[in-house]
Amino acid sequence: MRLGNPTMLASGILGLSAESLGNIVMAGAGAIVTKSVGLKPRNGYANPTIVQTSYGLINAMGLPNPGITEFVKEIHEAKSFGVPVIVSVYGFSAEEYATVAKKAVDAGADAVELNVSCPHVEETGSEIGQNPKILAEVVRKVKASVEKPVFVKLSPNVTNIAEIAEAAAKAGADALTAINTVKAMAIDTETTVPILSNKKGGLSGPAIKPVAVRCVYEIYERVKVPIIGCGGITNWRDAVEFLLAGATAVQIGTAIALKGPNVFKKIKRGINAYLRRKGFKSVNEIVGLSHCS
Amino acid sequence: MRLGNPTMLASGILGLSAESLGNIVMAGAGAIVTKSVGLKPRNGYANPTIVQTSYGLINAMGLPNPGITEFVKEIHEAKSFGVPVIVSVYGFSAEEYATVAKKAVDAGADAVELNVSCPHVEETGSEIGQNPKILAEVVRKVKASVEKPVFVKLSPNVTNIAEIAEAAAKAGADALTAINTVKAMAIDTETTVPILSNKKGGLSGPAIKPVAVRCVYEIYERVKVPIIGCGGITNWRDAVEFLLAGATAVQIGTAIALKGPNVFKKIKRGINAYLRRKGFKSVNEIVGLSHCS
Amino acid sequence: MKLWAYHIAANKLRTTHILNIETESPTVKIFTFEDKQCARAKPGQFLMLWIPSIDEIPLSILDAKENGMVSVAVKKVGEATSAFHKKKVGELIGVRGPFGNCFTLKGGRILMVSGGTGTAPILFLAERLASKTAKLVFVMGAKTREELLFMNRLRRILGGEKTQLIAATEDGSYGIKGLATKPLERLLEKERFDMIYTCGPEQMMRKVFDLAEKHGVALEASLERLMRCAIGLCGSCVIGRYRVCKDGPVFTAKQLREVKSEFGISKRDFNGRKIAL
Amino acid sequence: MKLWAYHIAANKLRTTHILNIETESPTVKIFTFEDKQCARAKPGQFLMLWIPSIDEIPLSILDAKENGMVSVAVKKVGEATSAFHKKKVGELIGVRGPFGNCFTLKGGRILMVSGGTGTAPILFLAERLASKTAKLVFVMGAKTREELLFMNRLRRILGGEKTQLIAATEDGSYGIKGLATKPLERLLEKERFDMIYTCGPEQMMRKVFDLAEKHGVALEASLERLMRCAIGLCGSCVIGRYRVCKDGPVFTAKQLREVKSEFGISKRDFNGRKIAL
Ligand SMILES: Cc1cc2nc3c(=O)[nH]c(=O)nc-3n(C[C@H](O)[C@H](O)[C@H](O)COP(=O)(O)OP(=O)(O)OC[C@H]3O[C@@H](n4cnc5c(N)ncnc54)[C@H](O)[C@@H]3O)c2cc1C
Ligand SMILES: Cc1cc2nc3c(=O)[nH]c(=O)nc-3n(C[C@H](O)[C@H](O)[C@H](O)COP(=O)(O)OP(=O)(O)OC[C@H]3O[C@@H](n4cnc5c(N)ncnc54)[C@H](O)[C@@H]3O)c2cc1C
Ligand SMILES: Cc1cc2nc3c(=O)[nH]c(=O)nc-3n(C[C@H](O)[C@H](O)[C@H](O)COP(=O)(O)O)c2cc1C
Ligand SMILES: Cc1cc2nc3c(=O)[nH]c(=O)nc-3n(C[C@H](O)[C@H](O)[C@H](O)COP(=O)(O)O)c2cc1C
Ligand code: FES
Ligand code: FES
Repeated sequence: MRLGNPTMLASGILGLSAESLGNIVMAGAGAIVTKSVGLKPRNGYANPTIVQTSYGLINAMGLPNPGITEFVKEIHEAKSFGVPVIVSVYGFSAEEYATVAKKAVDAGADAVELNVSCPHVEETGSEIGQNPKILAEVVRKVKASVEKPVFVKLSPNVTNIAEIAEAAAKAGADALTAINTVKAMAIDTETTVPILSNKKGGLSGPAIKPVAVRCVYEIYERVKVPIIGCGGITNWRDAVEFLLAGATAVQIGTAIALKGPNVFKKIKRGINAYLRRKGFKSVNEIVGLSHCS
Repeated sequence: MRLGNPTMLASGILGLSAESLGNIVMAGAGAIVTKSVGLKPRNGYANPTIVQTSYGLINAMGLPNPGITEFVKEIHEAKSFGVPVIVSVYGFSAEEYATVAKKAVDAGADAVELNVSCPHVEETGSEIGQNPKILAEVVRKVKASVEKPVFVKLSPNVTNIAEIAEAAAKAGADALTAINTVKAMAIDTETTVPILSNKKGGLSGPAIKPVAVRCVYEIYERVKVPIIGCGGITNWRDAVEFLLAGATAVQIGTAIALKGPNVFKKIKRGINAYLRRKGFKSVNEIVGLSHCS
Repeated sequence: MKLWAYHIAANKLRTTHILNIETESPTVKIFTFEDKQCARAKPGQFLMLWIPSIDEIPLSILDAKENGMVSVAVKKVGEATSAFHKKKVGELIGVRGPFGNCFTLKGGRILMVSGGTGTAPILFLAERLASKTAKLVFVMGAKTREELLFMNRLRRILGGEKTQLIAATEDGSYGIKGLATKPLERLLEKERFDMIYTCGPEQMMRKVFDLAEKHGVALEASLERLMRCAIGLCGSCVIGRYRVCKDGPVFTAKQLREVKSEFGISKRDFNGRKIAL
Repeated sequence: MKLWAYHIAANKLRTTHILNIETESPTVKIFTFEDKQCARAKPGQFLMLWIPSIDEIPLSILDAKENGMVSVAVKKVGEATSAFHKKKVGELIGVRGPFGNCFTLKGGRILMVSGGTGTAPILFLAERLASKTAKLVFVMGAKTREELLFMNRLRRILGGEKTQLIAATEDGSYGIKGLATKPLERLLEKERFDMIYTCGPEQMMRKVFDLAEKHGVALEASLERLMRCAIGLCGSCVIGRYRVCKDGPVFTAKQLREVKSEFGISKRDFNGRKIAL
């Protein structure tokens, strides 16, 4: 899979409709990742599904999605935008992951990203991404059923992310995305109740960037597969920091709310200007460079 | 142990000298926790030991401390300030924890807090706080050697903090402090090197508050021992949020750099005004209140 | 960094007490509360209103006063709005916002068309705009007489010579019998308008749009879609390539032409699937 | 919230290129670079200078110009300062700051006493203050003639009638033979001063302080302690109840009286233990 530039849309951000994915491509993204899609439709949780904190967002959407059968037409349409389309997939069993992944690839997905790290839906997400054995089985089943690259999106809510990364890589993951949101919550002091209808959710945005950089750095020390950095990137400096830590590409989510979709264009240009100024010929030359020191 | 008010100084903040602890008492803290002290002196890491990020700090001091034998005189002096003195203790084995704790209590400590969660020193801290079995042994050994309350300071860098909390509680912990810093790092893009001399460190301050609140909430759901909330508290609303989540007291660290030592007084007053306005008679009435909804 | 921190912080949820409740119709109540930020809102903007432990719903801003007072008109249609209707003065609600863009404030010859609670933002607009217009015709539709909203306030603005208030009820209990779009055809044939502002049921707005296109009149319509984040991130509210919460809720005729296959026809469900309106 | 975000952000590490290097003495070099924030520093403030992959050390600000240029004078004493001395123009360094408080800018009859690189902040002060003083006497000490710093710049400020420059070298190779404190006793007996400013080796400053106390003259001294965080959090830099990085580095005679048992006598080591100076 080749990217025109190392920026991608993160999963769950405007990723439910092909047309809004198209907008993100127009805004400069090198690839797009869809909202996580499962076997059956899900309505997600009641509002509030998002809390705006001072330095990030906490969300517990509850994986709303129309199910893969319905979603196939959005994948078809998204294929026309000329950048790789990565379909994010979740399931409640290894078989479900494999079934959904296969349907996504049959519909034209250039890769699938396994969401094994959603911090707020039970029985999928974290329960899988926090357990190297279960995770390995999911990855193997998906690898056996699709011929396209399989990315695994990792959770930071683990004792040792490098260990989980290694399990995914050994099971055949073609790339690792790090990180999904950090489990968090907010309570309103006046009403004394948790704000999110689901109570707990996942923190994204600038607040988690130092945690995400550390995760990428630790994974790079341990495994050889490409890493896609994600978490709190809002400008080109943040993106370069992830590349230096060991990521070969980056995903951007919350920054779209902070700076608008053109953040992709700005980051892309900023990275290029940086490479030129520093005399590097390509992104590859700086991937993992901070480990040399 | 009785507190005049539910605010305490967090460990490692100005906690190496009795006189600066005295200053914090003057500034309104209801109790003070010392810097973590071990059996032998440690110089800590070379600078940079701290990175100022936009929404918090990343530190890797490397546990500089003069060792418990030398520190005894600071404990003696700190006793004169009229608030409980909690000595934070670390060790490289259960025996070491017990030895240091005993010396601290003999010197007058009103309680000890076991630092089993330092994210940047190998073989102590996280390695212990991330493993329920090892942690339980440390707690049991310390409990067997001192007659004062034993607090256990938990790491957020675990898959399931409630499980660790339960192990500590079952082993006899009298209270649980949550949380220590979140493992993080920062890389300078111009020089392409990690900034901290230790490369990785721990994130504190406003950025981690939503994570800390979630940890306290999860622990409260699982164990019955008192919880001391810590992480990113900078104003009374933050403090109340922790109390509602299940904490009976709070610790404050990074906010001292942001708002000065008088942050204790302001938070104490703010909590009192809140209780009065809402018709609560004491802090106890709001501890864990958000769980009722 | 500083700016974005401000940006997120500026929209943070805050709680406030309900200060006044008025019954506007059998199904609509007006709630007033203080909120400095929403008090700076412009006509067309909306807020997210949190009914603690129940739901958070988008509501158009009806009034935003310099003294910090903000009002919303809420129609009881389901769980959240029913729970809201049960609230008493003094109870706490949460507010985020204001969100979205606003109507342009055009002078000249203006036609406004509203239906149901869609009247709220149009009334807000009319009150700000009335003194600047050469002509102002306001067409409002409702099922029945007692569901015609804000009639007193509208009569106050529309008392002058160059103004006109036309009401239509489906059951004919007041004004013209039929839909709000009924008097429009004749109005547009008879008179030249510089701008049509509309908010209400989307099928109604679609008809207004088709008429405006036919007569070559500029138009701005305020749309509704499922709102979750309200900050342009989650994609729940999309119509075509637009996010209603961020690129809207007010759309121009030009934009609506782009989304003709959806506007007045379909929307996205809670799970993101397109369903008929 | 907004303010603190600013506060932390304002002090974030940034990298900048060394623009100029001058050799001031066999052991001291002056480095100049651009840094908008430190360029607003006042005399007495310091910055944290990062030598990438090596160390981060506190340095007094020597010059802070309106055009954004900042200078520091660095004496080679160990690993970090040696690595710094090896840097060339164009290489990158990191900067945090400015930190700490500053000297008060008193007019009247002023006595300044400096030793070694402690001359840097005092020179900065002298340049800002010279035009406002009724009398300005500057006493500088060094081991030997070639370690007397900034003599040319000092002569420029201290050329006037109401000014005086007194140099003392331990080996007598220039000026008075002996410590900088030697000429002080006579000066203080002969003349009345409104304020003494001092920076240099702490034992020297202690002597200056004792003399000032004896003669009842106000004094401000800039202290050095082990700096790590520089933002008043880690406690590495404490003297008595004060944090040198935040409550200092400039202390008044009144404050120094409180810490008499430590000032010029002991400091805290890397592990926090008190050791003799
Ligand atoms: C920009 C905007 C402005 C609005 N302004 C007003 C107003 O001024 N006054 C007013 O009474 N109503 C307004 N609404 C509609 C109002 O948000 C819904 O009536 C309310 O959410 C219904 O909630 P419920 O739980 O009572 O009903 P439910 O039974 O949950 O839903 C009834 C219908 O309301 C809509 N709805 C439900 N939840 C949402 C949601 N989160 N976002 C959008 N629509 C939803 C759906 O179409 C649903 O079928 C506005 C909606 C939008 C998008
Ligand atoms: C507020 C302040 C202002 C200063 N201004 C200047 C100045 O303008 N010019 C100048 O040359 N020097 C200045 N210093 C001293 C300078 O920071 C030290 O010389 C330098 O840190 C030595 O580092 P090193 O690795 O070369 O030496 P090392 O061999 O590591 O240490 C030599 C000695 O330097 C001191 N030192 C080392 N690290 C630190 C540290 N992190 N913080 C404080 N002291 C330390 C200790 O006393 C140590 O014994 C200042 C110090 C402070 C606290
Ligand atoms: C509103 C919202 C919805 C999200 N939905 C998904 C999802 O469906 N699948 C997934 O893998 N990650 C999801 N995420 C996580 C993001 O893809 C990303 O990992 C995280 O937000 C960190 O990146 P950021 O700080 O750039 O937003 C979601 C995040 C947000 C804010
Ligand atoms: C500079 C610094 C040093 C710290 N040292 C220690 C320590 O020695 N022992 C410990 O248990 N925690 C230590 N901590 C963690 C704090 O006690 C606290 O758990 C953490 O900073 C989160 O709280 P805050 O956001 O209020 O700072 C340190 C934190 C900082 C910023
Ligand atoms: S409501 Fe989330 S993008 Fe509009
Ligand atoms: S250097 Fe940390 S408190 Fe002064």
